[in-house]
Amino acid sequence: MSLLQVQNLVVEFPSRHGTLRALDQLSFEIAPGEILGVVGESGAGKSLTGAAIIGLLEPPGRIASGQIWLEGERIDNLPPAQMRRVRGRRIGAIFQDPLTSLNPLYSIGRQLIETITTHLPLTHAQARQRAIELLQETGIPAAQERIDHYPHQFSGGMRQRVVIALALAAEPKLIVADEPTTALDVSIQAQIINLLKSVCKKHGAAVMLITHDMGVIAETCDRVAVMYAGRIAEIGPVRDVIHAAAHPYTQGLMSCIPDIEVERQHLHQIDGAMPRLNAIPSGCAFNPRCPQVLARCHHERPELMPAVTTEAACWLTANAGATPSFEAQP
Amino acid sequence: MLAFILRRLLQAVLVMVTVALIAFMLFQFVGDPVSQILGQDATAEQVAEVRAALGLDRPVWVQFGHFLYNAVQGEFGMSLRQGTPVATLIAERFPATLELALVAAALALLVGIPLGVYTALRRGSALAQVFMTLSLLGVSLPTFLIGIVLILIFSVQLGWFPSFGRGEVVYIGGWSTGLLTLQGWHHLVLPAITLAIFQLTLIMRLVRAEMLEVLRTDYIKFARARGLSDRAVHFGHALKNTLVPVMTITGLQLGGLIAFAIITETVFQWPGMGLLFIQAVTFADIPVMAAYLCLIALIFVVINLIVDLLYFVVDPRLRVDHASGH
Amino acid sequence: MKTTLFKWLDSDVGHSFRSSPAALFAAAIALVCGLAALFAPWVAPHNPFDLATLDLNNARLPPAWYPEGQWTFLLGTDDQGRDILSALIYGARISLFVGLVSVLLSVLLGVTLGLLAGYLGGWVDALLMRLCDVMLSFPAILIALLIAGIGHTLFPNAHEALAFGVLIAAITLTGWVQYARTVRGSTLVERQKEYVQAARVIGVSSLAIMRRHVLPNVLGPVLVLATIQVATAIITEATLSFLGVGAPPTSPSLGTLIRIGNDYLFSGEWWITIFPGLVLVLIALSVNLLGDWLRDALNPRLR
Amino acid sequence: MSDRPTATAAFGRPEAAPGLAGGATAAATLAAPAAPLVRAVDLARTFDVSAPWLNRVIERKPRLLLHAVDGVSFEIARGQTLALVGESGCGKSTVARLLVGLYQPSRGRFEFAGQDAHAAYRSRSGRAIRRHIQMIFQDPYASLNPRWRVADIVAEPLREHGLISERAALEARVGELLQSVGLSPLDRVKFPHQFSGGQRQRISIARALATQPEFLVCDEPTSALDVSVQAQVLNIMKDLQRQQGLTYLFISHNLAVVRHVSDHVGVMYLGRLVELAPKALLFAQPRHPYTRMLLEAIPKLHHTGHARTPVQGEVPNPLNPPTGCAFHPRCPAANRRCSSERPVLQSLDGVRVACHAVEEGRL
Amino acid sequence: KTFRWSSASDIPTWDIHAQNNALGNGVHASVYESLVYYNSRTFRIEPKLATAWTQVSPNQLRLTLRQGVQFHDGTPFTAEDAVFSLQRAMAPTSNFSIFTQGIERVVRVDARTIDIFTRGPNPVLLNQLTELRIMSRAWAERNRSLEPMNIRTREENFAHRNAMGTGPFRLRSWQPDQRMVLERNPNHWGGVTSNVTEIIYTPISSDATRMAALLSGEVDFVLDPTPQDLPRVRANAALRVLDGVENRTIFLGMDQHRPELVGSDVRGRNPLQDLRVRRALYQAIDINAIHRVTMRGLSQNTGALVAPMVAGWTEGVHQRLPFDQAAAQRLLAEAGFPNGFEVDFACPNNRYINDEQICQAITAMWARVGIRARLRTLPLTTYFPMIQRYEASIYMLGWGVPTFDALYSLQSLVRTVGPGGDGNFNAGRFSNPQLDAIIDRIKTETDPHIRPRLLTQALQMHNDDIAHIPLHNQIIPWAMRANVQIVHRPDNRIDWRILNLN
Ligand SMILES: Nc1ncnc2c1ncn2[C@@H]1O[C@H](COP(=O)(O)OP(=O)(O)OP(=O)(O)O)[C@@H](O)[C@H]1O
Ligand SMILES: Nc1ncnc2c1ncn2[C@@H]1O[C@H](COP(=O)(O)OP(=O)(O)OP(=O)(O)O)[C@@H](O)[C@H]1O
Ligand SMILES: [Mg+2]
Ligand SMILES: [Mg+2]
Repeated sequence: MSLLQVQNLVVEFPSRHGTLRALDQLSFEIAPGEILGVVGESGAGKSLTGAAIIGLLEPPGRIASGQIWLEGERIDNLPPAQMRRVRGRRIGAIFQDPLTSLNPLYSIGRQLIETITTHLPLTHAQARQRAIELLQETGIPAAQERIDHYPHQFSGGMRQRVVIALALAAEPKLIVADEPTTALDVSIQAQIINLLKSVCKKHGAAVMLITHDMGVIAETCDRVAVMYAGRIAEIGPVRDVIHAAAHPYTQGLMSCIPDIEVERQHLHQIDGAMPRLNAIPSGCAFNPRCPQVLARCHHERPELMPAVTTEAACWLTANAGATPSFEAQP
Repeated sequence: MLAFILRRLLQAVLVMVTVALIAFMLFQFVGDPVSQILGQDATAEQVAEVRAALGLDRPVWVQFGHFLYNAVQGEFGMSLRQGTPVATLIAERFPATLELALVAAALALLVGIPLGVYTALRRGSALAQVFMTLSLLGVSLPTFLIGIVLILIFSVQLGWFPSFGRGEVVYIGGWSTGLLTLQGWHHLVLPAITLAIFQLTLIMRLVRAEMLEVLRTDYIKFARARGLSDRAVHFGHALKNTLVPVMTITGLQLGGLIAFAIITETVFQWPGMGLLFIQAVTFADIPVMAAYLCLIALIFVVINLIVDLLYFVVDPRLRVDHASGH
Repeated sequence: MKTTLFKWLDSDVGHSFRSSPAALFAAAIALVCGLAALFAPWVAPHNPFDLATLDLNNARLPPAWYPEGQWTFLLGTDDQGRDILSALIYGARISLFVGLVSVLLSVLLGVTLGLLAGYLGGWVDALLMRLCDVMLSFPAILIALLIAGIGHTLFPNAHEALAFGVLIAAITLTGWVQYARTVRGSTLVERQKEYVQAARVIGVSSLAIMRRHVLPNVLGPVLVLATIQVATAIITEATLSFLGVGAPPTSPSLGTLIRIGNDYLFSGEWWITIFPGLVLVLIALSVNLLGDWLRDALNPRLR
Repeated sequence: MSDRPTATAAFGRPEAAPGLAGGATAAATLAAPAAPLVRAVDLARTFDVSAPWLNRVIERKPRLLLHAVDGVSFEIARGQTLALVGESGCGKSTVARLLVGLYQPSRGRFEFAGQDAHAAYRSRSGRAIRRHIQMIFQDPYASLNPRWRVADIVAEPLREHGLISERAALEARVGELLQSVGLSPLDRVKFPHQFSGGQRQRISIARALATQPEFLVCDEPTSALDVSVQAQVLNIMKDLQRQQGLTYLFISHNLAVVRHVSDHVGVMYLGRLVELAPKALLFAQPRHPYTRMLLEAIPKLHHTGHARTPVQGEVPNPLNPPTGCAFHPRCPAANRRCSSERPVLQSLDGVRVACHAVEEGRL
Repeated sequence: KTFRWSSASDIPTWDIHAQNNALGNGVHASVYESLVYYNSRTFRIEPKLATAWTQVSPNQLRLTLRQGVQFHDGTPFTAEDAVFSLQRAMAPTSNFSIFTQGIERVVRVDARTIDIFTRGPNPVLLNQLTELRIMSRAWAERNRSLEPMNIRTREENFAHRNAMGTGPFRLRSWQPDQRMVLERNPNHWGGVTSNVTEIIYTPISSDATRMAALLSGEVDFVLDPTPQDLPRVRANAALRVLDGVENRTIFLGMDQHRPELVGSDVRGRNPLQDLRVRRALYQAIDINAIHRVTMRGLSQNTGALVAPMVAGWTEGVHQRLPFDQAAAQRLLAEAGFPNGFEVDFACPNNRYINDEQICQAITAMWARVGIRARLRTLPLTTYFPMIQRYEASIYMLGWGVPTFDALYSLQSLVRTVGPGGDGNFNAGRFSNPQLDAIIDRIKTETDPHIRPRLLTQALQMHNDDIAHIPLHNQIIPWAMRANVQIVHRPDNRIDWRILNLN
C-alpha cells in the first residue's frame, strides 16, 4: 500500500476575475521510504502541491476537489485540530529558506523541544535529550552547546540542518521538502541533499522533494514527477524520465540544461513561457510551445497514460506508444 | 552595550539641550510675565525694576546660558506665578500626571493589544469589522471633545463619576497617590478613558497590522507545519515577534500620553503637569514652562532608552557579541 | 478623463474601492465636504465672514425645525447671529485648507529630506535623523502650541492670513518627521535595488535617480500616511484652535467653532457645539477610512 | 544624434561602428592582440564594517576591515568571455561593481582599452566611458523600475547620454533593440510586470546594449531563472557576442553554465583568484584543490543515483579569514606551509594557479 | 457644614502682601482681617480690627485697635502686629504699594493705638486700609517671613503656603491648583453669623467642567459661571443665581496720538483724532443688543467711565449718546470718510465677561456703517503688554475701582501719560491739559463738598471729548445651590462672616 496517495487534486484560487485553477486533477502516489522528485518551471504548482498535502494552503486557496490519503486515511478533509496532529507528527516539512523558517526570537533548542513535546509524550528533559540527539544526527558539532544558541548564530547550511532536525523531530513518515537547497551555496547543497537522503533512509521516511534542479533530482530520487501548468506532464522512474522522456516538455526541459560534460554551441531552448493561470490554453496546456503538436492537442486534454517506461500526459504517447524522435540525445 | 547606552545618553543630552534652546527662544514671544506679577496698575518704574530683577532685560543668550547652568544643577528657579521653586512644583504635580498616564497606558495596552490580536486573527469577521470601525472613530475624535462628552454623559446626566479633580490622595513619602483610595480611582476613570482612547485605538491598529505581517512570515508557516497548536503559534510565536515593533511605537506613545495629558488635564482639572504648563503659558511663567519642556524631553529620552534596552531583552539578535556569530 | 476614471475603477485598486462600502461611504462624505468647502460662496446660504451681514438680533436661533427656528437659518445661529450651516461650510473650508496645505507642505519637506538622507547617507543622514529624534522627543501638540504662540506674538498686527500661516507652519513643522523617516527607510531599501544601480551604471546623476527612480517607488506609503495625516492635521488644527492659538474668531475654523460652542454645552443651545463637532468627526472619520482602505488596497500582500 | 567624437576616439573605436543587426566585424577593427580590452591590475576593495566609533573605544575592539576583493588581476581580450566562479561571498559581485564604477577600488587599477577607467569615471567626461561598459544584473525582477514602461527603460541610456533625442528616432531605436533581443517592438508600451523572468532579462540586456557598449559585465544573469528560460537568455547572449563582438565578464556559480559560455574561467575564493585558466584546460584538468571540489560538487544529470562528494566544511568567515592559504582548513592536501604562507598566482602550463601543493607538485 | 466652591483659577499665594490679586484678596479676607472693611450690604466702611479712628491732622490718622482678639495660634493681637503688617505692605517687594501710596510711616502710640502719617492729605486712606490685612508679627518672625515673598530668592517664603491671621476661618491645607481647605476659627472675636464649619475650594479652569461640577452637585457655589449657562441654572429648582453690579466698567480706547494709524488704509492722518469719527464709532454701537443678546441682560449700559457706586458718578455722566446708525454715517461723511475706513481693533479673549463676543458684535455693527475693523483677540498675557506698548489702534479695557473713588480711573486712564502712575493705562495717549489740571487738583482735595463736584466735572469733560467709548458696567452673576445664603458684593468677593447654608 502506498504511503501517500493524491487523487484528482484540484486547488483553486477564487478571485474577482473568476476562479483560478492552480492544480488541475493531480494524481500521484508515494510509497513508504521512497523519494519522489517534483520538478517543473516556476509557477507550475510544485509548492502548492506540497502545501495542499500538509494542509497549509493559504487562503483564499482551497482544495476544490480530489482526495489525499495518508496511510489509508483521508486527510484532506480533516478538521483543523486533527490535521494539526498529522502535521509534524506524520508529515514533516522543510521550506526553502532556512533563515526565515526559524523564529529569530527563540533558541533552536526551544523550538525543537516545543515541537517534540507537542507530538510525543516526553518530559522536558527527555525532549531536550532527544533534541540534542537530533542535532548530532544532522551533523551539528557540539550539539550540547549549540542547542541554546539562536538561529542567527548559525550559518545557512547549519540552519537548514536545524530545519531538517525539526522536521524529523516527531519521526514523521513523510517529509515534504520544498526546494531545501535553493537558497544555499553550491558547495553546501550537496551536503544537505546527502544528509536529507541519509537521515530519511535511517528513519524510514519517504520524501517528496520539490526542486528546479534536475541534477539534484537525478542523484537523489527514485521517481520523478514533471509538472507543467498545474498538471503532471510526466511521471516515472528517474532514469527513464531523464533519458527516455515521453513528453515533449520533459524532453525539452532536459535538453535545456547545459551539461558540464558535453559542450554544445547552442543550447536547446523551449520558446515562449509557461501560460499564466488565467490563460491556460484548451487541450494540452503545452500545445502552443510544443514542436510536435497534433490537431487534437488543441482541444482534447490528455490524461496521464502509460508510455514506454513512464506515464505521460501526451497524445503522442497514445498514438505511437513510443518516444517521438525529437533532437536526439547524445 | 555600554557603548550603546553611552551613545544614547550623549544623544539624549543633545536632544535636551536643543529642546531647551528652542524652548528658550520661544519664550521670548509667549508674553510678558511682569505685567502678571505686578498686576494692571503697576507703574513703568516698577515694571523696569522687576524686569531687571528677573534678568529679563539681559540678552537672550545670556539668559539661556544662565538657565542651562542652573538647569544642570536641577535648579529651575522660582515660578513667577506661584512663588514656589519650580522643582517643588513639578515634584508635586508629577505624580498626578504619571498616574494618569500610566493608568491610561495600561488601559490602552491591556485593551488595545488583545483587540489588535483579535482583529488580526479574525480578520473579516463581523465583530472584528465593528472593532475596526470603532477604532477609526477613536482616532477621529479630538481628545477635548471626548472629555467634554464624557463629562456631559457620566457626570452631569448620569452622575456616576466626578467631573474634576483627583479626589482624595494619600501621601507616601513625598509622593501623592490616588491609587490607594476608592475615591481616587473613582476620579481617575473618566480622565484615564479620555486619555487612553486615542492611544488604545492606535495600539490596536498597530498590533493588528504587525500581527498580519508576522502571520505571513515563513517561520509562522513552518511552526504550523510542525503541528504546533494555534495557541502556541499565535501567542508563542506571532505575538512576541509582533511586540518588537509595537514596543517602539508604544514607548513613544507613552511620552505622547504625558504630553496629551495637557488637554485631558485641562478638561478634568486634573492637577498634573499639563495643567501646570497650560496655566504657565497663560501666565508666561517662563521657569515653569522651561522646566516642563525639559522634563518632557527627558521623559521621552528615558522611555526611548528603556525601549531600546527592552529590545535587547526581547531580541537575541541584538544581544549577542558580534564577533562570535557567523 | 472619463476613460481613465473607468480604467481606474476597473483596476485592482479601483475594484477594491468599489467593493468596499466603507471606502465608498467615506469617499462620498469627503466629496460632499470637499465640494461644499470648495464652492462655499455658492453653496452656503450666508457669508458668515461678512460681518456687515450679521445681526445680533438673530443670535442663538435654534435649528429650523424648532418652533423658534427660521428656515433661513437651517441649523440655527450662534452667539453672533451667524448661520451655523454657513459657518460650518466655511469652517470646513478653512479646516480642510489648513489640513491639506500643511500635509502637502510636510510631505514636500519630509519626502525631500527623507530622500536625501536615505540616498546620500553619511553625515547628511546622521544630521537629519538626529533632527528627527529631537522633533520626536517633543510632543507634536507642544511644538505646534509654541510655534503658534510665537507666530501670534511675533506678528500681533497681522490678521487672518497670518493666523492660518502660523497654523500651517505649526502643523507642517511637526508633521514632516514621519514622512522623512518613512521615505528614508524605503529609500535605503530601494537604493540597494538593482534598477537603481542600473541607472547609476548608465551614468544617471544622483539627483535624477532620486527623482525619477527612487521617488515614485517610495511614494506608496507616503500616500497612505498623508491621507491619515490629513485627518490628524485637521484634528490638530481643531485642538490648537480649541486651545486658543488657532483660527481667529471672525473667520472660524471647525476647531474655533467647537471652542466657541463649548461654552454653550450646558446652556441648551446645543446646536452651536454639536454640529461643528459632528462635521469635524465626520470629516476626520471619512479621511481616515479612506486612508485605511488605501493602505490595504496598496499593500499587495493583503490582496 | 550627437556623439562626442573626442570621447569615442579615446577608446579607439571608429565612429563607423556597425549597427546592431549589421554585424559583426568589430573584431576586424581590433587593435593589436597584445593589448586586451579589459585589464584588472591588483584590484582590491575593502569595506569598513567596524562597529561605531564609540563602541570600538569602549569595547576595545579593533577596526574591522572586510577584504571583499583582495588583489585580483586578469585580462579579457576583445570579443572574449571571462567567467568568474566561486562560492557565495567570495567577492564576485564586488569585482563586477568595481569594474562598472559602482565602487571605488581601494587598491589597484582597472584599464579599459588602455585607459584608467576609474580616473575616467571620476572625470567630467565620465559619461563617455560609461557608454562602453554596461552591466546586466542578477535579479530580473528587481533590475527594472516597476513603474516605467519598457520603452522608457530601454531609452533611458540613450536619453541620458544624449545619443538620440528625437522622439521618432528614439522609438525606432528602442524597437530595434527589443528586436535584437528577441522581443517584439510592440512590447514597448508594457510594464515590466507583464513579462516573464526571461523576457525581463532580455529587456535588461536591451537596455545594456542601447549605448552600443563594448564590454558587458553580467553578474549571475541567469541564476534567478528557470533552466528553460536560462537557455533562452544564454543563447541570446552568445548570439549577441557573435554578432557584435561583445566582451563579457560573466559571473556565475553554476559551472555547467560557465562551461557553456566562457573562454576563460577564473575561480575565486575569499576575495582572491585561486585559478585562472582557459575553459578547456580548467574543466579537463582542474589544478587547484578548490576547483576540483567545485567540479566534483556539480550534480551530474547523467549519473542518476550517484552521490556527489560534497565540498567539506563550511565557508569561512570573510571577516576573519584563515591564515596562509584561505582554503587550507577545507583542503585535503594542506600542510604546514599552507597554513602559514599565502600562495600567489603563478603560471603553470598555460594555467595560473595559486596553490603550494600544485607548485610543489604534491597534487 | 461644609461649603464647597469653585472658580476658574486658584489664588496665587497665601502671602497677603505678595500679590494684589482680586480673588486672592477675597479669600485672604476669610483668614486675615483688615483694620476696617466695607459692610457688605451698605458698602460703607465699618470697624473691624480697628474700633475707631480720628483724623488728628490732615496728615495723621489715629486708629484705636480692638481688644481681646487672638490670632489662630492663640497669641493676642497687638499694636505691634498692626504696625508690622502695614509696614510689611509698604516693603519694596510688596505688591500693595497702590494701597500704601501716600503713607509715610506707621507709628505705635500705645498697646491699643496706632498712628498713620501721610505725606499729604489723603482722601482715600480709609478705603486703602480695607485692603491691608493684619498678620501675626511673632509668627512671621518665627518663620522668617518678615518681608513679602521675593521672586528673586531661590527659596519659598513660609507665608506663601501658611497663614496666621485673626479671621473667622483658618487655613487647614492648600495644594495650589488642587484644593484648599479652611476650617472655622472657634476663637473668633465675634460678629460672625455663618454656620459654615469647613470651606473647600477647588479651582476648575475649564468653564464647561466648572458648570458640570455645579450641575452634578459636586460644588455648592461657582463664583464665575458662564453667562450663557445661567438660564439653565435658573431653570433648575435646586440651583440659584445671584447677580449684582460690579464696580468695573468696560470701554473702548482709541489711539489719539499717532499722526497716522498702523494697520489702517487712511494715509496722512489719524481719523481717531477727529471727534466726529469717535462719535460715529460710539453711535454705531447698538449697546442694547449687546446687553440683551451677548450679555443676556448681565450688564448695565453706561455712558460713564465709572460704576454708580464710585464717588463722582451721577445720572448726568451716566447718559449715553443714542444709538443711531444714520447719524454715525453722516458724521463719518462729514469727517471725510463717506466710505468708512479700515482700522485695527484688539481685544482680550479671557479677561472680561464675553470680551471676545462683545468685540465681534461691535465689529459687525461698525461694519454696517462702513468701518472695517480688523479684529484680533489675544490672551491677557500678551494683550496687556501689547496695549501698553501703544500698539493697538482701538482696544478694549475694563477698569475696576477698588477705592470707590473716580480718581483711581481718571488718573490711570485719562491723565496725560506722566510719572507716578499718571496715565499708566492711557493706552490711546489721550491728552487734555484742562482735564489734567483738574485731575491733579483732585489728588489732594479732601473737602467732602468740593471733591465730588470736581470728580463729576472731570468725568463729564471726558465724556464730551469721547476720550473713551464706555460700554457697560459688568454685572457679576454667582451660581449656587439653592441652600446657599450669601450677599452679593460689588467687589465680587464672598463675605465669609455672613455666609450660611440652609
Ligand atoms: N495566493 C495566490 N493567488 C493566486 N494565485 C496563486 C496564489 N499562490 C500561488 N498562486 C499560483 O499558483 C501557481 C503555482 O504556484 P506554486 O507556488 O505552487 O509554484 P511553484 O511551482 O512552487 O513555483 P516556484 O518554483 O517559483 O516555487 C502559480 O501560478 C501561482 O501564480
Ligand atoms: N557594501 C558592502 N559593505 C560591506 N561588506 C560588503 C559590501 N558588499 C559586499 N560585502 C561583503 O563582501 C564580500 C563579497 O561580497 P560579494 O557580493 O562580492 O560576493 P559574491 O561572490 O557576489 O556572492 P554571491 O554569490 O552571494 O552574490 C561578502 O562577504 C560581503 O558580505
Ligand atoms: Mg515554490
Ligand atoms: Mg553576487
